[in-house]
Amino acid sequence: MSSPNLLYGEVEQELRDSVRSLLRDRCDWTAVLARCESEHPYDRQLWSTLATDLGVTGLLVPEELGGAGAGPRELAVLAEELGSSVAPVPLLGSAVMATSALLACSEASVASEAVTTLATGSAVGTVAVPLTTAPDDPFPESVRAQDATLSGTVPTVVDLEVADKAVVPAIGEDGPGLYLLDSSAPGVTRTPITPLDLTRRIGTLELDRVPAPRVATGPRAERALHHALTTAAGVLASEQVGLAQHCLDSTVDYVRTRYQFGRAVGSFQAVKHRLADLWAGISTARAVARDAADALTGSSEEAGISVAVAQSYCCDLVVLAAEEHLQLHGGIGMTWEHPAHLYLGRAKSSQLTLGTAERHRNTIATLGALPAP
Amino acid sequence: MSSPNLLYGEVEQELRDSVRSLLRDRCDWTAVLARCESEHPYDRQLWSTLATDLGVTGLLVPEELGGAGAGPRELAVLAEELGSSVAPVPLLGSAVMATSALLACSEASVASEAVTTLATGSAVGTVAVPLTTAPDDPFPESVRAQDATLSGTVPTVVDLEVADKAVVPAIGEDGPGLYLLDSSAPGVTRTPITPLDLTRRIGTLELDRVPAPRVATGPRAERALHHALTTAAGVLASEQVGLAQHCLDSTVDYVRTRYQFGRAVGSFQAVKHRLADLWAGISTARAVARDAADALTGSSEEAGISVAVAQSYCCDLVVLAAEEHLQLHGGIGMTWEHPAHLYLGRAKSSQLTLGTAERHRNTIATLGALPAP
Amino acid sequence: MVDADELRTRVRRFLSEHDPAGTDRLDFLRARFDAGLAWVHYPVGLGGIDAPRALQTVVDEEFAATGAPDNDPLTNTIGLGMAAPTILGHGTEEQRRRFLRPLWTGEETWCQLFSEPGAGSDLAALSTRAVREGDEWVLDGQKVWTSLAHTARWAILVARTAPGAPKHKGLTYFLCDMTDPGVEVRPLRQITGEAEFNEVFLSGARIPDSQRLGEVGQGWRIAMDTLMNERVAIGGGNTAREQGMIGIVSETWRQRPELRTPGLHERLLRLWVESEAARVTSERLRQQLVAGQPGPEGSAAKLAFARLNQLISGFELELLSQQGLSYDDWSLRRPDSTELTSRSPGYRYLRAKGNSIEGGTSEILRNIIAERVLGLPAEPRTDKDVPWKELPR
Amino acid sequence: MVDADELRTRVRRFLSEHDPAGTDRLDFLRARFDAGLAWVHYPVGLGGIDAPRALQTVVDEEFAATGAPDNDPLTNTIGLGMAAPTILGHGTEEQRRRFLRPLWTGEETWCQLFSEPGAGSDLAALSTRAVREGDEWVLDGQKVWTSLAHTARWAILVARTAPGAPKHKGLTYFLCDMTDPGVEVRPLRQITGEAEFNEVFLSGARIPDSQRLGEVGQGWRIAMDTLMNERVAIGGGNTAREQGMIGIVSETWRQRPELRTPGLHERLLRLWVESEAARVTSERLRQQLVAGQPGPEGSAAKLAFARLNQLISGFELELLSQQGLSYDDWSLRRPDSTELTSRSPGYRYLRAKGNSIEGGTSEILRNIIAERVLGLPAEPRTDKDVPWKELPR
Repeated sequence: MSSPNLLYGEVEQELRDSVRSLLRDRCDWTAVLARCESEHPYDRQLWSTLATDLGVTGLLVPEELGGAGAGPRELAVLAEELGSSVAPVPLLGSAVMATSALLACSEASVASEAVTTLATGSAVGTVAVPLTTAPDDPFPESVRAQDATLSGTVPTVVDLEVADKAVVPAIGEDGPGLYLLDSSAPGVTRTPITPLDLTRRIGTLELDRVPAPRVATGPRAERALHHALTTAAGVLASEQVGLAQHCLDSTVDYVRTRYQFGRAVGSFQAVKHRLADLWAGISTARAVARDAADALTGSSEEAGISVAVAQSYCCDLVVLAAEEHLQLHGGIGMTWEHPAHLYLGRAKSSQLTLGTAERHRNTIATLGALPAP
Repeated sequence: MSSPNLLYGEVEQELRDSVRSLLRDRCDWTAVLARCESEHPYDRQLWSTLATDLGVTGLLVPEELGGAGAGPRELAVLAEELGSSVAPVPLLGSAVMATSALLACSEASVASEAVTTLATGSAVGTVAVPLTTAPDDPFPESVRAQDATLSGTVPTVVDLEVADKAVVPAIGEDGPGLYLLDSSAPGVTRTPITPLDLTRRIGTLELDRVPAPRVATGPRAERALHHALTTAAGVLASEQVGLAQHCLDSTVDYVRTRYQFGRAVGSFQAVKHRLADLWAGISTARAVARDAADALTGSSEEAGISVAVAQSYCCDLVVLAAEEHLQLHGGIGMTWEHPAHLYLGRAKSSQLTLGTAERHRNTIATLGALPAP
Repeated sequence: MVDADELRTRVRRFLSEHDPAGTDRLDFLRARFDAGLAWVHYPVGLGGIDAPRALQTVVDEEFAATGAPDNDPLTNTIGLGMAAPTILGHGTEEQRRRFLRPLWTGEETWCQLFSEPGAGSDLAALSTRAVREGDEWVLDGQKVWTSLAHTARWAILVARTAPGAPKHKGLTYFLCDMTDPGVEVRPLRQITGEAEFNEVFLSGARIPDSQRLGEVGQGWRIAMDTLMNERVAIGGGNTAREQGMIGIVSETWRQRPELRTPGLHERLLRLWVESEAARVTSERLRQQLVAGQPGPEGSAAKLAFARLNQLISGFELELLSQQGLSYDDWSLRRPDSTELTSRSPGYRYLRAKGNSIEGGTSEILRNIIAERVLGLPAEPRTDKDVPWKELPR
Repeated sequence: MVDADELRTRVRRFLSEHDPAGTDRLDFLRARFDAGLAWVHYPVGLGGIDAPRALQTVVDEEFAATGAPDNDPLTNTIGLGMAAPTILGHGTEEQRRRFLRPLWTGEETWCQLFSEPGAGSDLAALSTRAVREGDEWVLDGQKVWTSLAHTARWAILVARTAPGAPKHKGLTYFLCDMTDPGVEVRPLRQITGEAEFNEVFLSGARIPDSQRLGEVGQGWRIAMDTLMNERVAIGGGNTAREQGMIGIVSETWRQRPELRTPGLHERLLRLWVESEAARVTSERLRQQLVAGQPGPEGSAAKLAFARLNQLISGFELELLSQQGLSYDDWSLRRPDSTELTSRSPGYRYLRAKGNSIEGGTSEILRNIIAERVLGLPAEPRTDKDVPWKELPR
């Protein structure tokens, strides 16, 4: 086994710089906060710019399908930056989950056509599973496929309210299948759920005899879904690293300039030690997130354990970072007019997203031969 | 349910004062350290003085049987003080475990006679179970009783090398029974185990057809053993409180007088906050240990949950206290010629003694109706 | 000294003379105050009879048993817990007579104008100015995190009267009329979406010198007394097992077996043990107070409360899984009181974050324990003897 | 600049001229040194050829592959890791030529006389005195926690030469002959029972001025360079999964199913993830160093190493239950090296406690991260400009 590449390459640094520069102009936190109580909680225009000007909504997608022909490593860098700004865009549902799932079904021409629309930003996608689904969970059974139509209900589907397409796992007469749903079709009901995370929305998808083409079936459908969820869990780790790093940086800035008792708060040793520990945690999170992103470029066996390590580490670390961010800002962090709560909502929700730490540790128990009693 | 009395009464304070004064004279740490590598690791003379001058080796024993006619609350205060000095005396085996077990069998005259010898300090006792046995563990089956003799092996029996008597749980033809062993009888082999805790010794007891009278049988034997182990686990919590308090006090003294960077180490905020947290933990430990001691004066149902809460809290807290004691003493604490390692050895071993925290939490799951998945 | 039996007798005599059902609520409360049965440890004539403080529960229980109206203490927690003892301790005889009776009966409620955007943990750094003009003081500045400011009739307030003096020595304590036109109250929206607290802007607000509490320049010492009373009020409480957050998640655990996993079980039991241990610790503190051995465990109790509330509410979201991704209502509104059980788990999670900040941050409480309980040396201070106006901010 | 291929060629040429099997061990090592293939990043003539440091592994692997004798680096870690770079950086040409060659070949091993009973984290407070007498310095004082002192031929040593100067400015750095009659080495028994370290008593020990390293009064700056090299030496390492403590307990878990409980399983997996994460973090650090982007993660790696070793060794005793109550051997002896796997779990538990103290306490490491990495302000210092002899101790 050769060593994974845990650093950022030059192309990745350039990608980071251009995304960061765009977000600085278009996605400062006052804009994010104002948007989250508006009628349009997602910033569709920002997503379009990311697609057309930077070409980063299709990083996973080969060039011949209209994408950037990059891969999970580059997608992870994008996720870091979007996480750092809690950008209200459908990264997870569209550019990660739906794109991965459809790419794994690309023998079906309808699937590869759909991938192109997602890659170019002309459509937004998602995968119709509860957002808490872990990669190793059994294939979902809440939607039934019969007579080429889908019926059933799926709660907490990510990015649902802006999704034009949804990849729907369903059980047909001949077993598991993935179907490509057009969300404007008759029989589709999408009901938003008031979210804890104001910058990433969820909703309940109800399907009543909705026609939808099948894009994969049997073991291939199971593999495609597993692949999409593993990729998403791995990329989410990088999003969490970006968010945690933002929380640390913002806290360090604050405690250097906030004075109490005639001293900068950041000169108090207990504060310093907490931030030093947090910094060490984020350094570690960055290493395992890079490892997961790198492993996703390889075989699924290698990716399994790396993603499980990264998620089980990062999903708790990001909550610690957001909680320290809040606490060390004191009263000001507890106000609505400070962005700390946006970061906390994203961090805490992301802890439950795509499998809790315990769920990922169970994967490790299996893959690492450390059986439960 | 009336409120438990969580304070120390006047009699308890007087008991504490007289024990503390004796230990100051007779059991300073240099003496304990010197003894622990000698041929006589237990201080039998100190135990005799505790018996004859202070009359505290039989606190649980009624006056008519030669004891002090006190109870678990007073015994817990004694345990705090002996724990505070890591005194090398057979408190746990003799004054707690063997005494409780024999008192619960006092219908048998041989049992009540034995209790008197333990109460007056003329003999030392123990209970022949592995020291890690939890109160709710099944009745031990490693010793068989046949034809009025005992055969079998019991590892990690506490205070074994100084025990004149041992209460032995054994399985006879008619089920569980408790037997009163004379450790000088032929067929008895006692092999010391090199202990992590240099101030509380353990050994392996081997029995080869040793005659021993039965003092309880069937459910009565099971109840007596359960009672002895529950009492011991509850009293151990107070010993842990005494030890933890010593560790805190000694650390506070040290950091007030140790200067680095031109300041007392105890003026550094990270050190202060750790000690503040430890102090809060010990305050809590003291409250639950008092609650357990008080509950042991009542019904066994009440005692069950209080003892489980006390042990599951105190057995981890005492390790934290001993570890902080070591770490905050810096290099000096890492040397043999400093008592920190005696406290650490006792603390860590006591964490495994009479059931780990997880074992006691399982008891709470049962009694508190919080079932496992 | 009065004992419990005598107190019971007095209450019964009072009740025989004032039928709780037949007397106007306010008349009943005023009469109870005048009979010295309001707060029995207060002096005669000010609502008490100089009885031991521990006997208050005897009186309260007697009145409660007859269904007598109470003074609705939850609507005036700051008045009863903080303003009253401070006025008693530092007020003039006129101030005590003017303020304590309507305060106790609930006719006049109170809030506290201490914290400022630039003075949180370091209260002595506050910068609201009070300038003397004749018989009045004119106030300018901003206060923050003021609960009940939008309903309170009066406020206890600390302001800077001598900016050239060292920070702790230039402060003065006032009783501020919240209906003064120079006082503006604005809701302060929190991370939960609601506005439980307020910002209070003082723009030329006027306070007569007769409403100054204590001497000019003594504000810091008096404010410390006020806050000490806050800590006493927070501690204590003889509660049953599984109250509060731990009760909520224990019930969820029992009722929803499908949510259970081994890891969550382990964590639930740890939290249950810690909650139970915290409860027993508070009970021990209560017994110490009753026995006249006040211990310093009150600060530890608040530390544990904050820590456990945060851990358990975070655990609850993980336990609930999908449901933990949602929230009930983000809209800006005024909560009636902090009703943890009626709101969603997400609300509990966010609201608990404030527990380690409000009423003394966990960091400050640890400093207090380290210095006052353990006797560890204070850190080097550079801000104590310098004129306030020259301090870095 | 030399590249890897050229280095390989050089090694092969050297090997063709010096048959590892047919040459005396010491002659072989001296020749390797003289060929500049000892530490390739050192200057020509001092064991190197000014090559990039990262290429050292290429050379070491080439030599190892042929079974050539090495310089037994574990017996001289302080010499190789700390004394050598300091002598190279601050020594005179004579000192470099005198000391580096026998140091590298292992003919002369080294120890470090820095720490004192009164100067641990605060090394600059040390009080060992060095007084000049003609061409010599006379030393009196006590050093502690000295590993290898009982086998070392030389020591790097810092002593106070100007007690009237501020603490950091009155120190001078020396190379001390351990065979001097004024140097006494006593074993220092640790909490494990063994004596891995020593106390060193200096009673009129004499050091010629030619063995002073750097200028008088420059000792602090040079000592900092030495310790920086220690930190670099601690980081790095491209290790496999489940090395060290986590490998030991994972194997126990696999082989002894009767010990398993749900709570222990949860903890084992958490520790496994943290250990694996720490391993990947060290690997990332290594890649950064190789790529010439040295990161500050080294301090974090040591913090994590100490924390995990302590947690896992404590966990091991709980996992083992009864066996965790026992110890292997308390007798006072000199360990060959720190052989964690050959000793009992109790030994591992006690030995790991030192990990957060030796080589920089975890508290000091957190200060370093906070100030040097995060740029947080230093705490107020009162000891920097005061004459050392007037400081409280």
